[in-house]
Amino acid sequence: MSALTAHLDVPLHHGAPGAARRAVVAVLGGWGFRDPDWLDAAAVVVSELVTNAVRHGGGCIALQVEAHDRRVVVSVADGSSVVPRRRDPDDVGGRGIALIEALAENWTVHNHEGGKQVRVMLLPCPGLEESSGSARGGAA
Amino acid sequence: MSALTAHLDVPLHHGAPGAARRAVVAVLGGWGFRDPDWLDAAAVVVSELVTNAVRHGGGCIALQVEAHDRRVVVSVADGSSVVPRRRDPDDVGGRGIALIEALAENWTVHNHEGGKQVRVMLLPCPGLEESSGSARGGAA
Amino acid sequence: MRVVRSDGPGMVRLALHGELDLATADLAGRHIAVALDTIPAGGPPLLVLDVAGLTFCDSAGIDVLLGGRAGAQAREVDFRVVGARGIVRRSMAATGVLTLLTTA
Amino acid sequence: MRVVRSDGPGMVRLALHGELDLATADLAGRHIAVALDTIPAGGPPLLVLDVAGLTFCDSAGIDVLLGGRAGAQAREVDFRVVGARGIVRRSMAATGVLTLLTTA
Ligand SMILES: Nc1ncnc2c1ncn2[C@@H]1O[C@H](COP(=O)(O)OP(=O)(O)O)[C@@H](O)[C@H]1O
Ligand SMILES: Nc1ncnc2c1ncn2[C@@H]1O[C@H](COP(=O)(O)OP(=O)(O)O)[C@@H](O)[C@H]1O
Repeated sequence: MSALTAHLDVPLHHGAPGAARRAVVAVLGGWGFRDPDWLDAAAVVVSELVTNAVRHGGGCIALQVEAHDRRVVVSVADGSSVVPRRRDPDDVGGRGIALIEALAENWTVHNHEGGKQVRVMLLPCPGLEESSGSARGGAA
Repeated sequence: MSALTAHLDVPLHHGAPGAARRAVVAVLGGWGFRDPDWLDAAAVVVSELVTNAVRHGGGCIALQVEAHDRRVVVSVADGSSVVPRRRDPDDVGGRGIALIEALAENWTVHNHEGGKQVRVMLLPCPGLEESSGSARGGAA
Repeated sequence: MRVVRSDGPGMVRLALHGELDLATADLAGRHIAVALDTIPAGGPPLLVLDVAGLTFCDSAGIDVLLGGRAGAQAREVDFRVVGARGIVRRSMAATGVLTLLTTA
Repeated sequence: MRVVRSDGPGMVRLALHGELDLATADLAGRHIAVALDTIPAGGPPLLVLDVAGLTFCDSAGIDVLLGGRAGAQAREVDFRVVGARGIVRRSMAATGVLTLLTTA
Protein backbone atom coordinates (compact mmCIF):
# COMPACT_ATOMS: atom_id res chain seq x y z
CA MET A 1 0.00 0.00 0.00
CA SER A 2 1.99 2.97 -1.20
CA ALA A 3 -0.89 5.41 -1.70
CA LEU A 4 -2.99 6.47 1.24
CA THR A 5 -5.86 8.91 1.21
CA ALA A 6 -8.07 10.68 3.69
CA HIS A 7 -11.10 12.80 2.96
CA LEU A 8 -12.97 15.06 5.32
CA ASP A 9 -16.00 17.35 5.05
CA VAL A 10 -15.42 20.58 6.97
CA PRO A 11 -18.38 22.75 8.00
CA LEU A 12 -17.87 26.49 7.55
CA HIS A 13 -17.10 28.12 10.89
CA HIS A 14 -14.22 29.87 12.53
CA GLY A 15 -13.14 26.73 14.38
CA ALA A 16 -12.74 24.88 11.06
CA PRO A 17 -8.99 25.59 10.54
CA GLY A 18 -8.14 24.23 13.99
CA ALA A 19 -10.28 21.13 13.64
CA ALA A 20 -8.92 20.46 10.16
CA ARG A 21 -5.26 20.73 11.12
CA ARG A 22 -5.72 18.57 14.22
CA ALA A 23 -7.36 15.88 12.09
CA VAL A 24 -4.65 16.09 9.43
CA VAL A 25 -1.82 15.89 11.97
CA ALA A 26 -3.45 12.81 13.53
CA VAL A 27 -3.88 11.22 10.11
CA LEU A 28 -0.31 11.94 8.98
CA GLY A 29 1.08 10.72 12.30
CA GLY A 30 -0.81 7.47 11.83
CA TRP A 31 0.67 7.15 8.36
CA GLY A 32 4.18 7.33 9.82
CA PHE A 33 4.94 11.00 9.18
CA ARG A 34 6.32 11.92 12.58
CA ASP A 35 8.84 14.74 12.14
CA PRO A 36 7.50 17.48 14.46
CA ASP A 37 8.74 20.45 12.41
CA TRP A 38 7.37 18.96 9.21
CA LEU A 39 4.01 18.30 10.89
CA ASP A 40 3.99 21.91 12.12
CA ALA A 41 4.43 23.12 8.55
CA ALA A 42 1.70 20.76 7.34
CA ALA A 43 -0.61 22.17 10.03
CA VAL A 44 0.04 25.75 8.90
CA VAL A 45 -0.65 24.87 5.26
CA VAL A 46 -3.95 23.17 6.16
CA SER A 47 -4.88 26.10 8.38
CA GLU A 48 -4.23 28.60 5.57
CA LEU A 49 -6.20 26.60 3.02
CA VAL A 50 -9.20 26.14 5.30
CA THR A 51 -9.09 29.75 6.53
CA ASN A 52 -9.15 30.97 2.93
CA ALA A 53 -12.00 28.62 2.07
CA VAL A 54 -14.00 29.91 5.07
CA ARG A 55 -13.24 33.56 4.30
CA HIS A 56 -13.30 33.67 0.52
CA GLY A 57 -14.60 30.30 -0.68
CA GLY A 58 -18.17 29.76 0.35
CA GLY A 59 -20.13 26.54 0.02
CA CYS A 60 -19.02 23.22 1.45
CA ILE A 61 -15.38 22.64 2.23
CA ALA A 62 -13.83 19.25 1.49
CA LEU A 63 -10.33 18.47 2.65
CA GLN A 64 -8.23 15.72 1.17
CA VAL A 65 -4.85 14.30 2.15
CA GLU A 66 -2.92 11.97 -0.10
CA ALA A 67 0.42 10.28 0.53
CA HIS A 68 2.29 8.69 -2.33
CA ASP A 69 5.42 7.24 -0.78
CA ARG A 70 7.22 10.22 0.76
CA ARG A 71 5.14 12.88 -0.97
CA VAL A 72 2.09 14.34 0.69
CA VAL A 73 -0.50 16.51 -1.02
CA VAL A 74 -3.17 18.37 0.96
CA SER A 75 -6.11 19.84 -0.93
CA VAL A 76 -9.07 21.93 0.06
CA ALA A 77 -12.08 22.33 -2.21
CA ASP A 78 -14.68 25.02 -1.83
CA GLY A 79 -17.76 26.21 -3.70
CA SER A 80 -16.28 29.35 -5.27
CA SER A 81 -14.72 29.22 -8.71
CA VAL A 82 -12.57 32.30 -7.95
CA VAL A 83 -8.91 31.40 -8.20
CA PRO A 84 -6.76 32.54 -5.24
CA ARG A 85 -4.06 35.04 -6.12
CA ARG A 86 -1.15 36.20 -4.07
CA ARG A 87 -1.82 39.84 -3.27
CA ASP A 88 0.25 42.66 -1.79
CA PRO A 89 0.21 42.14 1.96
CA ASP A 90 -1.12 44.90 4.21
CA ASP A 91 -1.95 45.21 7.91
CA VAL A 92 -5.10 43.13 7.55
CA GLY A 93 -3.94 40.24 5.43
CA GLY A 94 -2.43 38.96 2.26
CA ARG A 95 0.14 36.64 3.81
CA GLY A 96 -1.65 33.28 3.58
CA ILE A 97 -0.42 32.28 0.15
CA ALA A 98 3.04 33.62 0.92
CA LEU A 99 3.16 31.37 3.96
CA ILE A 100 2.07 28.36 1.92
CA GLU A 101 4.76 29.11 -0.65
CA ALA A 102 7.41 29.42 2.07
CA LEU A 103 6.49 26.17 3.82
CA ALA A 104 5.50 23.92 0.91
CA GLU A 105 6.82 22.82 -2.47
CA ASN A 106 4.14 24.19 -4.77
CA TRP A 107 0.41 24.83 -5.12
CA THR A 108 -2.04 24.43 -7.96
CA VAL A 109 -5.73 25.15 -8.52
CA HIS A 110 -8.15 22.71 -10.18
CA ASN A 111 -11.79 22.78 -11.16
CA HIS A 112 -13.92 20.88 -8.68
CA GLU A 113 -17.68 20.36 -8.85
CA GLY A 114 -18.50 23.91 -9.89
CA GLY A 115 -16.01 25.36 -7.43
CA LYS A 116 -12.27 24.79 -7.17
CA GLN A 117 -9.75 22.72 -5.33
CA VAL A 118 -6.44 24.20 -4.14
CA ARG A 119 -3.78 21.49 -3.94
CA VAL A 120 -0.52 21.96 -2.05
CA MET A 121 2.40 19.57 -2.33
CA LEU A 122 4.32 19.54 0.93
CA LEU A 123 8.10 19.29 1.17
CA PRO A 124 9.41 15.73 1.65
CA CYS A 125 9.15 14.64 5.27
CA PRO A 126 12.61 14.17 6.82
CA GLY A 127 13.48 10.88 8.49
CA LEU A 128 11.28 8.62 6.40
CA GLU A 129 13.05 5.68 4.83
CA GLU A 130 13.17 5.83 1.03
CA SER A 131 10.77 2.90 0.76
CA SER A 132 8.19 4.48 2.97
CA GLY A 133 5.80 1.56 2.64
CA SER A 134 7.81 -0.17 5.32
CA ALA A 135 8.46 3.02 7.27
CA ARG A 136 4.77 3.69 7.47
CA GLY A 137 3.89 0.09 8.24
CA GLY A 138 6.22 0.13 11.27
CA ALA A 139 5.51 0.46 14.94
CA ALA A 140 4.23 3.68 16.47
CA MET B 1 -25.41 20.47 4.99
CA SER B 2 -26.91 17.83 7.24
CA ALA B 3 -24.74 14.89 6.16
CA LEU B 4 -21.00 14.99 6.73
CA THR B 5 -18.52 12.26 5.93
CA ALA B 6 -14.88 11.53 6.54
CA HIS B 7 -12.84 8.70 5.11
CA LEU B 8 -9.39 7.57 6.16
CA ASP B 9 -7.01 4.83 5.05
CA VAL B 10 -5.30 3.24 8.04
CA PRO B 11 -2.07 1.25 7.60
CA LEU B 12 -1.85 -1.97 9.62
CA HIS B 13 0.33 -1.47 12.67
CA HIS B 14 -0.05 -1.42 16.40
CA GLY B 15 -0.22 2.37 16.50
CA ALA B 16 -3.25 2.34 14.17
CA PRO B 17 -5.96 2.36 16.86
CA GLY B 18 -4.46 5.42 18.54
CA ALA B 19 -3.97 7.33 15.31
CA ALA B 20 -7.49 6.46 14.15
CA ARG B 21 -9.21 7.56 17.34
CA ARG B 22 -7.25 10.83 17.50
CA ALA B 23 -8.26 11.61 13.93
CA VAL B 24 -11.91 10.71 14.57
CA VAL B 25 -12.09 12.81 17.73
CA ALA B 26 -10.62 15.79 15.86
CA VAL B 27 -13.11 15.28 13.01
CA LEU B 28 -16.13 14.94 15.29
CA GLY B 29 -15.04 17.94 17.36
CA GLY B 30 -14.84 19.96 14.15
CA TRP B 31 -18.35 18.83 13.26
CA GLY B 32 -19.67 20.22 16.54
CA PHE B 33 -19.77 17.04 18.59
CA ARG B 34 -18.10 18.30 21.75
CA ASP B 35 -19.46 16.34 24.71
CA PRO B 36 -16.29 14.91 26.32
CA ASP B 37 -17.85 11.69 27.63
CA TRP B 38 -19.52 11.00 24.31
CA LEU B 39 -16.22 11.62 22.48
CA ASP B 40 -14.50 9.23 24.90
CA ALA B 41 -17.01 6.52 24.01
CA ALA B 42 -16.57 7.24 20.29
CA ALA B 43 -12.79 6.90 20.75
CA VAL B 44 -13.18 3.50 22.43
CA VAL B 45 -15.47 2.24 19.65
CA VAL B 46 -13.00 3.34 16.96
CA SER B 47 -10.14 1.80 18.90
CA GLU B 48 -11.95 -1.54 19.18
CA LEU B 49 -12.88 -1.61 15.50
CA VAL B 50 -9.36 -0.79 14.34
CA THR B 51 -7.73 -3.14 16.85
CA ASN B 52 -9.92 -5.98 15.59
CA ALA B 53 -9.14 -5.12 11.99
CA VAL B 54 -5.40 -5.15 12.76
CA ARG B 55 -5.58 -8.41 14.71
CA HIS B 56 -8.17 -10.40 12.82
CA GLY B 57 -8.92 -8.53 9.62
CA GLY B 58 -5.90 -8.37 7.35
CA GLY B 59 -5.61 -6.31 4.21
CA CYS B 60 -6.08 -2.58 4.06
CA ILE B 61 -8.15 -0.84 6.70
CA ALA B 62 -10.51 1.94 5.70
CA LEU B 63 -12.25 4.00 8.34
CA GLN B 64 -15.36 6.04 7.67
CA VAL B 65 -17.29 8.49 9.83
CA GLU B 66 -20.71 9.76 8.85
CA ALA B 67 -22.92 12.24 10.65
CA HIS B 68 -26.58 12.57 9.72
CA ASP B 69 -27.94 15.27 11.98
CA ARG B 70 -27.36 14.00 15.52
CA ARG B 71 -26.55 10.41 14.53
CA VAL B 72 -22.98 9.33 13.96
CA VAL B 73 -21.92 6.06 12.36
CA VAL B 74 -18.29 4.91 12.43
CA SER B 75 -17.29 2.04 10.17
CA VAL B 76 -14.09 0.11 9.64
CA ALA B 77 -13.55 -2.05 6.58
CA ASP B 78 -10.88 -4.73 6.32
CA GLY B 79 -9.84 -7.36 3.81
CA SER B 80 -11.21 -10.42 5.63
CA SER B 81 -14.68 -11.70 4.90
CA VAL B 82 -14.88 -13.37 8.34
CA VAL B 83 -17.75 -11.89 10.33
CA PRO B 84 -16.88 -10.86 13.91
CA ARG B 85 -18.72 -12.73 16.61
CA ARG B 86 -18.97 -12.03 20.27
CA ARG B 87 -17.11 -14.81 22.04
CA ASP B 88 -16.82 -15.90 25.66
CA PRO B 89 -14.29 -13.61 27.26
CA ASP B 90 -11.18 -15.07 28.87
CA ASP B 91 -7.94 -13.66 30.32
CA VAL B 92 -6.57 -12.85 26.89
CA GLY B 93 -9.53 -11.24 25.17
CA GLY B 94 -13.04 -11.41 23.96
CA ARG B 95 -14.24 -8.11 25.39
CA GLY B 96 -14.00 -5.86 22.34
CA ILE B 97 -17.45 -6.45 20.95
CA ALA B 98 -18.94 -6.39 24.45
CA LEU B 99 -17.42 -2.95 24.94
CA ILE B 100 -18.81 -1.73 21.62
CA GLU B 101 -22.25 -3.02 22.57
CA ALA B 102 -22.07 -1.30 25.96
CA LEU B 103 -20.98 2.07 24.57
CA ALA B 104 -22.89 2.26 21.27
CA GLU B 105 -26.40 1.79 19.92
CA ASN B 106 -25.87 -1.14 17.56
CA TRP B 107 -23.44 -2.71 15.09
CA THR B 108 -23.87 -4.38 11.74
CA VAL B 109 -21.60 -6.13 9.24
CA HIS B 110 -21.67 -5.48 5.49
CA ASN B 111 -19.89 -6.90 2.46
CA HIS B 112 -17.17 -4.56 1.27
CA GLU B 113 -14.87 -5.07 -1.70
CA GLY B 114 -14.19 -8.76 -1.01
CA GLY B 115 -13.85 -8.13 2.70
CA LYS B 116 -16.29 -6.65 5.16
CA GLN B 117 -17.22 -3.43 6.85
CA VAL B 118 -18.27 -3.29 10.49
CA ARG B 119 -20.58 -0.30 11.09
CA VAL B 120 -21.34 1.01 14.56
CA MET B 121 -24.07 3.54 15.26
CA LEU B 122 -23.10 5.65 18.24
CA LEU B 123 -25.54 6.85 20.88
CA PRO B 124 -26.94 10.37 20.26
CA CYS B 125 -24.47 13.03 21.38
CA PRO B 126 -25.85 15.00 24.33
CA GLY B 127 -26.05 18.76 24.13
CA LEU B 128 -26.56 19.09 20.40
CA GLU B 129 -29.55 21.17 19.35
CA GLU B 130 -32.24 19.16 17.60
CA SER B 131 -31.49 20.90 14.32
CA SER B 132 -27.81 20.13 14.44
CA GLY B 133 -27.11 21.74 11.09
CA SER B 134 -27.00 25.06 12.90
CA ALA B 135 -25.34 23.61 16.00
CA ARG B 136 -22.56 22.24 13.88
CA GLY B 137 -22.24 25.37 11.84
CA GLY B 138 -21.73 27.44 14.99
CA ALA B 139 -18.63 28.89 16.51
CA ALA B 140 -15.98 26.70 18.12
CA MET C 1 2.98 5.06 28.07
CA ARG C 2 5.09 5.97 31.06
CA VAL C 3 5.38 3.57 33.98
CA VAL C 4 6.57 4.76 37.39
CA ARG C 5 7.48 2.05 39.89
CA SER C 6 7.71 2.54 43.63
CA ASP C 7 8.61 -0.23 46.07
CA GLY C 8 7.64 -0.72 49.72
CA PRO C 9 7.92 -3.60 52.16
CA GLY C 10 6.19 -6.56 50.48
CA MET C 11 4.74 -4.39 47.73
CA VAL C 12 5.25 -2.75 44.36
CA ARG C 13 3.16 0.11 43.05
CA LEU C 14 3.14 0.70 39.29
CA ALA C 15 1.66 3.98 38.15
CA LEU C 16 0.65 3.88 34.47
CA HIS C 17 0.52 7.18 32.55
CA GLY C 18 -0.79 7.76 29.04
CA GLU C 19 -2.94 5.51 26.88
CA LEU C 20 -3.34 1.75 27.37
CA ASP C 21 -4.22 0.08 24.07
CA LEU C 22 -2.79 -2.21 21.38
CA ALA C 23 0.32 -0.02 21.07
CA THR C 24 1.22 -0.09 24.75
CA ALA C 25 -0.25 -3.39 25.99
CA ASP C 26 2.98 -5.37 25.57
CA LEU C 27 5.08 -2.81 27.38
CA ALA C 28 2.64 -2.56 30.28
CA GLY C 29 2.41 -6.36 30.47
CA ARG C 30 6.19 -6.66 30.67
CA HIS C 31 6.40 -4.09 33.46
CA ILE C 32 3.74 -6.00 35.38
CA ALA C 33 5.50 -9.35 34.88
CA VAL C 34 8.81 -7.93 36.08
CA ALA C 35 7.12 -6.33 39.08
CA LEU C 36 5.48 -9.63 40.06
CA ASP C 37 8.86 -11.36 39.96
CA THR C 38 10.65 -8.73 42.03
CA ILE C 39 8.34 -7.79 44.89
CA PRO C 40 10.48 -6.86 47.91
CA ALA C 41 10.32 -9.00 51.04
CA GLY C 42 8.84 -7.58 54.24
CA GLY C 43 5.13 -8.36 54.08
CA PRO C 44 2.42 -10.34 52.29
CA PRO C 45 3.18 -9.66 48.63
CA LEU C 46 1.02 -7.04 46.92
CA LEU C 47 1.00 -5.43 43.47
CA VAL C 48 -0.93 -2.18 43.09
CA LEU C 49 -1.61 -0.77 39.61
CA ASP C 50 -2.34 2.92 39.83
CA VAL C 51 -4.24 3.89 36.67
CA ALA C 52 -5.11 7.47 37.68
CA GLY C 53 -2.64 8.70 35.06
CA LEU C 54 -4.27 6.75 32.21
CA THR C 55 -6.27 8.88 29.80
CA PHE C 56 -7.49 5.97 27.68
CA CYS C 57 -8.13 2.24 28.04
CA ASP C 58 -9.91 -0.06 25.60
CA SER C 59 -10.41 -3.85 25.71
CA ALA C 60 -6.75 -4.46 24.85
CA GLY C 61 -5.96 -2.50 28.00
CA ILE C 62 -8.53 -4.37 30.06
CA ASP C 63 -6.86 -7.60 28.91
CA VAL C 64 -3.54 -6.33 30.29
CA LEU C 65 -5.09 -5.59 33.68
CA LEU C 66 -6.75 -9.02 33.77
CA GLY C 67 -3.50 -10.67 32.72
CA GLY C 68 -1.81 -8.90 35.62
CA ARG C 69 -4.43 -10.23 38.01
CA ALA C 70 -4.05 -13.78 36.67
CA GLY C 71 -0.26 -13.58 36.96
CA ALA C 72 -0.59 -12.31 40.51
CA GLN C 73 -2.96 -15.12 41.48
CA ALA C 74 -0.58 -17.71 40.03
CA ARG C 75 2.21 -16.30 42.23
CA GLU C 76 -0.06 -15.83 45.26
CA VAL C 77 0.42 -12.08 45.11
CA ASP C 78 -2.44 -9.78 46.13
CA PHE C 79 -3.44 -7.51 43.27
CA ARG C 80 -5.46 -4.32 43.07
CA VAL C 81 -6.16 -1.64 40.47
CA VAL C 82 -6.62 1.83 41.98
CA GLY C 83 -7.41 5.31 40.68
CA ALA C 84 -9.61 4.38 37.70
CA ARG C 85 -11.62 7.37 36.51
CA GLY C 86 -13.28 8.72 33.39
CA ILE C 87 -13.20 6.49 30.34
CA VAL C 88 -10.82 4.05 32.06
CA ARG C 89 -13.40 3.36 34.76
CA ARG C 90 -16.21 3.22 32.18
CA SER C 91 -14.34 0.64 30.08
CA MET C 92 -13.75 -1.47 33.18
CA ALA C 93 -17.39 -1.19 34.23
CA ALA C 94 -18.75 -1.84 30.74
CA THR C 95 -16.77 -5.07 30.47
CA GLY C 96 -17.94 -6.18 33.92
CA VAL C 97 -14.51 -6.30 35.55
CA LEU C 98 -14.50 -3.15 37.68
CA THR C 99 -15.27 -4.87 40.98
CA LEU C 100 -13.04 -7.84 40.18
CA LEU C 101 -10.03 -5.61 39.52
CA THR C 102 -10.49 -2.96 42.18
CA THR C 103 -11.17 -5.15 45.23
CA ALA C 104 -8.29 -7.13 46.70
CA MET D 1 -6.58 31.10 23.84
CA ARG D 2 -5.69 32.36 27.28
CA VAL D 3 -4.38 35.90 27.75
CA VAL D 4 -2.53 36.91 30.90
CA ARG D 5 -2.01 40.62 31.43
CA SER D 6 0.57 42.16 33.73
CA ASP D 7 1.05 45.89 34.17
CA GLY D 8 4.13 47.89 35.09
CA PRO D 9 5.02 51.60 35.08
CA GLY D 10 4.31 52.78 31.54
CA MET D 11 3.84 49.27 30.22
CA VAL D 12 1.53 46.34 29.72
CA ARG D 13 2.68 42.81 29.02
CA LEU D 14 0.19 40.42 27.42
CA ALA D 15 1.14 36.76 27.47
CA LEU D 16 -0.78 34.76 24.85
CA HIS D 17 -1.27 31.04 25.44
CA GLY D 18 -2.73 28.48 23.05
CA GLU D 19 -3.31 28.74 19.32
CA LEU D 20 -3.56 32.00 17.39
CA ASP D 21 -5.66 31.52 14.26
CA LEU D 22 -9.04 32.42 12.74
CA ALA D 23 -10.85 31.17 15.85
CA THR D 24 -8.90 33.30 18.32
CA ALA D 25 -7.81 36.31 16.25
CA ASP D 26 -10.74 38.52 17.30
CA LEU D 27 -10.31 37.79 20.97
CA ALA D 28 -6.56 38.46 20.87
CA GLY D 29 -7.14 41.64 18.88
CA ARG D 30 -9.62 42.91 21.46
CA HIS D 31 -7.21 42.23 24.33
CA ILE D 32 -4.52 44.16 22.46
CA ALA D 33 -6.84 47.09 21.75
CA VAL D 34 -7.89 47.31 25.40
CA ALA D 35 -4.27 47.09 26.55
CA LEU D 36 -3.24 49.93 24.22
CA ASP D 37 -6.00 52.12 25.68
CA THR D 38 -5.13 51.40 29.30
CA ILE D 39 -1.36 51.55 29.59
CA PRO D 40 -0.47 52.79 33.09
CA ALA D 41 1.35 56.09 33.47
CA GLY D 42 4.91 56.17 34.78
CA GLY D 43 7.12 55.89 31.72
CA PRO D 44 7.24 55.96 27.93
CA PRO D 45 4.31 53.73 26.94
CA LEU D 46 5.17 50.18 25.86
CA LEU D 47 3.14 47.11 24.95
CA VAL D 48 4.93 43.75 25.04
CA LEU D 49 3.28 40.68 23.53
CA ASP D 50 4.79 37.54 25.00
CA VAL D 51 4.07 34.71 22.55
CA ALA D 52 6.18 32.03 24.26
CA GLY D 53 2.96 30.27 25.27
CA LEU D 54 1.63 30.08 21.73
CA THR D 55 1.77 26.61 20.17
CA PHE D 56 0.43 27.68 16.77
CA CYS D 57 0.26 30.80 14.62
CA ASP D 58 -0.78 31.08 10.99
CA SER D 59 -1.23 34.16 8.80
CA ALA D 60 -4.46 35.10 10.60
CA GLY D 61 -2.33 35.22 13.75
CA ILE D 62 0.42 37.24 12.05
CA ASP D 63 -2.26 39.74 11.00
CA VAL D 64 -3.24 40.16 14.66
CA LEU D 65 0.36 40.88 15.65
CA LEU D 66 0.74 43.37 12.80
CA GLY D 67 -2.56 44.97 13.72
CA GLY D 68 -1.26 45.38 17.25
CA ARG D 69 1.87 47.04 15.96
CA ALA D 70 -0.14 49.41 13.75
CA GLY D 71 -2.45 50.30 16.64
CA ALA D 72 0.56 50.95 18.87
CA GLN D 73 2.17 53.21 16.28
CA ALA D 74 -1.06 55.18 15.90
CA ARG D 75 -1.06 55.80 19.66
CA GLU D 76 2.71 56.39 19.84
CA VAL D 77 3.15 53.32 22.01
CA ASP D 78 6.31 51.23 21.69
CA PHE D 79 5.50 47.68 20.69
CA ARG D 80 7.47 44.45 20.79
CA VAL D 81 6.74 40.74 20.34
CA VAL D 82 8.92 38.52 22.53
CA GLY D 83 9.35 34.78 23.10
CA ALA D 84 8.53 33.53 19.58
CA ARG D 85 9.73 29.99 19.08
CA GLY D 86 8.98 26.89 17.02
CA ILE D 87 6.27 27.23 14.40
CA VAL D 88 5.31 30.69 15.70
CA ARG D 89 8.79 31.99 14.93
CA ARG D 90 8.83 30.14 11.59
CA SER D 91 5.52 31.68 10.53
CA MET D 92 6.80 35.14 11.45
CA ALA D 93 10.07 34.57 9.58
CA ALA D 94 8.38 33.04 6.52
CA THR D 95 6.10 36.07 6.14
CA GLY D 96 9.06 38.43 6.51
CA VAL D 97 7.87 40.19 9.67
CA LEU D 98 10.08 38.62 12.34
CA THR D 99 12.52 41.54 12.60
CA LEU D 100 9.75 44.13 12.26
CA LEU D 101 7.78 42.65 15.15
CA THR D 102 10.57 41.70 17.51
CA THR D 103 12.65 44.87 17.46
CA ALA D 104 11.31 47.93 19.21
N1 LIG E 1 -10.42 29.74 -1.35
C1 LIG E 1 -10.42 30.96 -1.97
N2 LIG E 1 -11.44 31.33 -2.78
C2 LIG E 1 -11.45 32.53 -3.40
N3 LIG E 1 -10.44 33.42 -3.29
C3 LIG E 1 -9.39 33.12 -2.51
C4 LIG E 1 -9.31 31.88 -1.82
N4 LIG E 1 -8.14 31.85 -1.13
C5 LIG E 1 -7.53 33.02 -1.39
N5 LIG E 1 -8.27 33.80 -2.21
C6 LIG E 1 -7.93 35.15 -2.71
O1 LIG E 1 -6.53 35.29 -2.68
C7 LIG E 1 -6.16 36.41 -1.88
C8 LIG E 1 -4.84 36.17 -1.16
O2 LIG E 1 -5.00 35.15 -0.17
P1 LIG E 1 -4.07 35.14 1.11
O3 LIG E 1 -2.66 35.28 0.67
O4 LIG E 1 -4.41 33.93 1.92
O5 LIG E 1 -4.45 36.47 1.90
P2 LIG E 1 -5.77 36.91 2.68
O6 LIG E 1 -6.71 35.75 2.72
O7 LIG E 1 -5.27 37.30 4.04
O8 LIG E 1 -6.31 38.07 1.90
C9 LIG E 1 -7.35 36.65 -0.96
O9 LIG E 1 -7.42 37.98 -0.51
C10 LIG E 1 -8.52 36.24 -1.84
O10 LIG E 1 -8.88 37.31 -2.68
N1 LIG F 1 -12.33 -7.45 11.93
C1 LIG F 1 -12.51 -8.76 12.23
N2 LIG F 1 -12.27 -9.70 11.28
C2 LIG F 1 -12.43 -11.01 11.56
N3 LIG F 1 -12.81 -11.46 12.76
C3 LIG F 1 -13.04 -10.58 13.74
C4 LIG F 1 -12.92 -9.19 13.53
N4 LIG F 1 -13.24 -8.54 14.70
C5 LIG F 1 -13.54 -9.49 15.58
N5 LIG F 1 -13.43 -10.73 15.03
C6 LIG F 1 -13.70 -12.03 15.68
O1 LIG F 1 -14.59 -11.80 16.74
C7 LIG F 1 -14.01 -12.25 17.97
C8 LIG F 1 -14.45 -11.38 19.13
O2 LIG F 1 -13.89 -10.08 19.02
P1 LIG F 1 -13.63 -9.20 20.33
O3 LIG F 1 -14.86 -9.23 21.18
O4 LIG F 1 -13.14 -7.87 19.89
O5 LIG F 1 -12.51 -9.99 21.13
P2 LIG F 1 -10.97 -10.28 20.82
O6 LIG F 1 -10.57 -9.51 19.59
O7 LIG F 1 -10.27 -9.81 22.06
O8 LIG F 1 -10.87 -11.77 20.63
C9 LIG F 1 -12.52 -12.24 17.72
O9 LIG F 1 -11.83 -13.17 18.58
C10 LIG F 1 -12.44 -12.64 16.27
O10 LIG F 1 -12.51 -14.02 16.11
